[in-house]
Amino acid sequence: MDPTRHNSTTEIETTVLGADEIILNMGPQHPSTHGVLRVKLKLDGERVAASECIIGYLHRGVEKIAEHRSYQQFAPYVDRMDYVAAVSNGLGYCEAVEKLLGAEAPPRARVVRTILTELQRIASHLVWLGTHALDIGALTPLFYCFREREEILKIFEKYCGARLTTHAFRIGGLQYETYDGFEEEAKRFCDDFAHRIDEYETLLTENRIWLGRTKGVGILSAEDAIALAVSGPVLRASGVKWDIRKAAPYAAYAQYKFEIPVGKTGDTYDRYIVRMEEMRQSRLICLQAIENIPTGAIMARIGKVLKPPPGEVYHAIEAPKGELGYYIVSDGTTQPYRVRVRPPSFINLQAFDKMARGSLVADVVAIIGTIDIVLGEVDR
Amino acid sequence: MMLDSILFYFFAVLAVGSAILMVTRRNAVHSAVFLISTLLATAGIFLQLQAEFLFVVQIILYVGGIMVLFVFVIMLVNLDVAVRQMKFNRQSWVAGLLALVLGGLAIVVFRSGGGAFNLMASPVTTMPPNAEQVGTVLFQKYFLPFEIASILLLVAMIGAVVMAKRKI
Amino acid sequence: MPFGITFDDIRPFIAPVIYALVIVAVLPLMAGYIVLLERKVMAHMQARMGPMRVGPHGLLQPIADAVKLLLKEDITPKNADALMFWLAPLLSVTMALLAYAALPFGPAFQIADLDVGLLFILAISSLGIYGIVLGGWASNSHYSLLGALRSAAQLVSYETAAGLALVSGLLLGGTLSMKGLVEAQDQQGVWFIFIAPFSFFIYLIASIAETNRAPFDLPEAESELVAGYMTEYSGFRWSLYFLAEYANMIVVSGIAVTLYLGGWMRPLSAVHMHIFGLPYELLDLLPALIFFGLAAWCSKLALRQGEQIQKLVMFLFVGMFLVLGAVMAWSLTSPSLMPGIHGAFWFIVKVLVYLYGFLWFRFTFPRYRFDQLMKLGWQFLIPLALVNLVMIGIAIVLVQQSGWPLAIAMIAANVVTLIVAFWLVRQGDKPMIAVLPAEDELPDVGPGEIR
Amino acid sequence: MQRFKARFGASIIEATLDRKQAIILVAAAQWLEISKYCRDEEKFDYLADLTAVDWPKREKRFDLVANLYSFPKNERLRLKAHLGENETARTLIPVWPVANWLEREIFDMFGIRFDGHPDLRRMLLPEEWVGYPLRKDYDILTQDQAWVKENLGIESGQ
Repeated sequence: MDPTRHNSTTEIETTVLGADEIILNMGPQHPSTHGVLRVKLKLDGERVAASECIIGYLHRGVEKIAEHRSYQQFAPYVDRMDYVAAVSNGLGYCEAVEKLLGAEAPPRARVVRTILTELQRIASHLVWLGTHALDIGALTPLFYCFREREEILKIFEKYCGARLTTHAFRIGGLQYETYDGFEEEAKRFCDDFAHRIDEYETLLTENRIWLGRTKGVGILSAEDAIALAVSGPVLRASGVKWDIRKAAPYAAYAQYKFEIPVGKTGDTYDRYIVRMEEMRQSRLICLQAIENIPTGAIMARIGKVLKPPPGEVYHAIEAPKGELGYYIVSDGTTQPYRVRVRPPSFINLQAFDKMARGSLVADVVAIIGTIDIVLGEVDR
Repeated sequence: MMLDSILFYFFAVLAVGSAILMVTRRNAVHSAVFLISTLLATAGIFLQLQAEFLFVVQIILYVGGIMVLFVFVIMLVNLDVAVRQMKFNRQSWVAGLLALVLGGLAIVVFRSGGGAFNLMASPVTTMPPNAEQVGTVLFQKYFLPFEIASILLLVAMIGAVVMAKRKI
Repeated sequence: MPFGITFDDIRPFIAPVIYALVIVAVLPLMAGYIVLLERKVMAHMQARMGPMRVGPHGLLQPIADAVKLLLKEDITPKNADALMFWLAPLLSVTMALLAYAALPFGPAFQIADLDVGLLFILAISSLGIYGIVLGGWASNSHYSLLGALRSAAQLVSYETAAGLALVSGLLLGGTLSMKGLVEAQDQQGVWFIFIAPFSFFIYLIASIAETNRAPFDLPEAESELVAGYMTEYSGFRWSLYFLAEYANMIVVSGIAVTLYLGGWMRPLSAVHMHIFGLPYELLDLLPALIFFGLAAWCSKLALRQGEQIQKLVMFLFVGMFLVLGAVMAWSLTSPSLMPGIHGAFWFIVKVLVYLYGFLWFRFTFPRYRFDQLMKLGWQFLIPLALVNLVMIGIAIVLVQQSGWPLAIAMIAANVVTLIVAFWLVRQGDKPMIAVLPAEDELPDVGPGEIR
Repeated sequence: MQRFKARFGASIIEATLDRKQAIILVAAAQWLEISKYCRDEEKFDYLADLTAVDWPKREKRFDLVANLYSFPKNERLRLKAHLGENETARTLIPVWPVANWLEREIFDMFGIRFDGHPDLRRMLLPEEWVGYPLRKDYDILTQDQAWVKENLGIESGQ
């Protein structure tokens, strides 16, 4: 038996019998990757051995454009990044530039901004809940969530004419006065939203199959969460009690009482509970805000042409996906010298590999859903 | 009567044809499928002999059970590697000899005609539903061998589980 | 006659052949309308309208779908295995249709009363796996291979559970032939679902898993494997798979209805109520009443229709319901025809109720993960089915004669099975969190390392 | 600020306060040590953002900017370092693992190389893309004609 012949058969043995690892491509147009994300999974049988996210399919070079636009002109671009939560993008950018200018929006503008941002948070979480449940197989919650979201979009449309990319705020305050009936409609939405959430909860929370699919899936410990700079509900589900609305209150958040929901084990089920609780808290904030909307000016007195003194500022707000930060460097001209956006989805997505390793293919879909990424923000 | 014989010839030709096809195919899955059609053809012949229970058991056991595992193994193990290695080995003359012997035997049987074996005349009339009879015979007359067989199967199953366990 | 086949040779074949032709013709239509029913029910459950555009209230939608599927281009992937690719859908459809041979639609209306009817259907449905497995393998892509493997594993494991559940039902019926089973239920005066609820429950779950539906629709889980083994199919071949799935659903619910819900018997068949002296019972009037009610409701809808054609189509449906109602009513008078037609009506109504359960599950439950699916199948359903089987066996042996004493014994048997079920569920919950291999066991590949 | 000066002396070039936000300019050489110090002693355990700014007129043209946040002290701090044209910086992955993708994006946009980075490839743009878009000299209209023509097969008319 010449040795070469021998090991050639053993070599066949390993390839033939040993489960060779399949590289599975969840391509850019996969139905459950929430946009154009490509995930290369190295599968060992059904288990994920390693994963690599390939992004950049929706890269539009927003930061390059910012350097050739004036401050006001760049505001609509900001809405196109996280197109599911456009209002909070706008809030972050406007407040960052106001900080750069050293100006301050009048109290009425700040309260209206808070109401609209909280409504946008509920809408963003509704989109997350609908698509997340759909990925795991429950068809019905999606339609219930989108029915509620329709109400919010109607309010946005009445206020600023657009439903999705709203460009609702201006640097220094608001463009339009609130239409009459704004308070009533917002109040009516908040009132009947309470039992709507219970409706979703009855469908999913105690559902054994939902528990089976989400408990213990995509676990992210608190240390990993901080090390990977994950933010928003994903961080809070891992047990880190941190919310920029409490840590560094902006707009009118200082005036309102609300708790920050925190999870324990940092698995998909905790993230689900944290987000559902957040929707309830946002509803409470809205109700408190609607009670006393101060009267008065809606626009701070800053000139038409904005020429902020040279220097830089980093301002972060609590977007529905996490900490959305703007690092703006100005060189005294009307156009920002550099605008760097800290995208929560981009950084949360990096934690995907740690969560997905060792899980099954079916869990990969659940994990992508639970990180709640929007590719517009990931690719910028 | 003629209809029965037509059916019989149809099944017989189907069985022999797919058996030949099975042996000559290069692609493993094709030969597996042809094996399945052979088994189905034999099941058809059982049905013709009014042995309904046997017909159903043949399908469940052979085609539904064993062949599924065959197809499973063929699909899981990518065979193109193995096929390239094993060239058609040169035992063709052994096969030739065997064919000759079988041929001779077949001729002897045909020549001696039906009468040579004391075959019971195949019951033309519809036999009483024999599933029951099979059941009673199995459990009364041959109870002991039935139990031994089940223990044997049990041992085989446990063996398989133990072997698979170590791999996971 | 050619080949000397005399007429009386073929006589036994005429009736079954006609029935077979009727079924094969009606089936695609019925499958189409079940799809419509599913989409409508799903829509109303999700606060929306469902197909409204094609025909009044979407009634012509199935025909539109069928035409579309026929005209769609039929693509074969480049290096797919042509023979297998062509054979696979054919195989699954023929197996699904073959299973109809033993289904007793009515006392008279049955293609072949095999004396091993139930076993025959089980055998044929187990052949359905080939259609899926070969289809997945032939289309030669990772996705369909994974889908095919998963569905084959799922079918094989749930078939055992279904088989055991059916056997426990058979013990009560005493015979394997479908017609015999219904007669047994008639003779014992009670449907088996009431005295053997557990086997019905197990069979319900196993049948859902067997037709890849609702919480178990893993093989074509859209979100992961993009329609599993059906990914590469399109046009007519895809619709064959689709038809096979719905035909299987009807077969499976047919079995459940025959074995547990009293086949073609009228509900409360033992109750004989005569009102104002009419020779036939009140309940027998029900089918006619239902059809006339449907006709009235459709005519109300028809009047509200805008365009002319919609009105026309709607009135067509009204006419159809009226004719059916008339047939039901007229059949009351002639005792010879009555059991056949009414039997078929009640059988189909029960099948539809069972199917409604299928649809209902589909919209409420999220999807099981594959290992949970297997765990449920092997660690919960099969042991429970075994225990149930043993219990029913003991009950029957202890109490020789049927009737009330048997019912009491059965209740005791079911209570024991209930206890075992709770114990099994608690067992199942312990390792709820999927056991993830410890970190170090897996090759430590940094993100972005795989090329 | 005094603690930093005591600890590192020369390598802290200047510490300023711009719009009430603390900024510390650091020598590029000590970039890794100072980050490790910030995380361990100063408890800045959260690297919110890591980015770069291009000042073509200065001889050390790139600003490497790290925005830190400390959970215990609820404070933010910004570390900055000046980098020359093809100077390389030490990777921050050992200190904050999140830096992996952030540094890959900076390399993709500015061309700053980070030695010690396990997998320095372009983050957003395709692999074979030529040029670094966020540099000031990379005009907004230019595009990598070759790549676009070859891959997308279109004359990349704007």
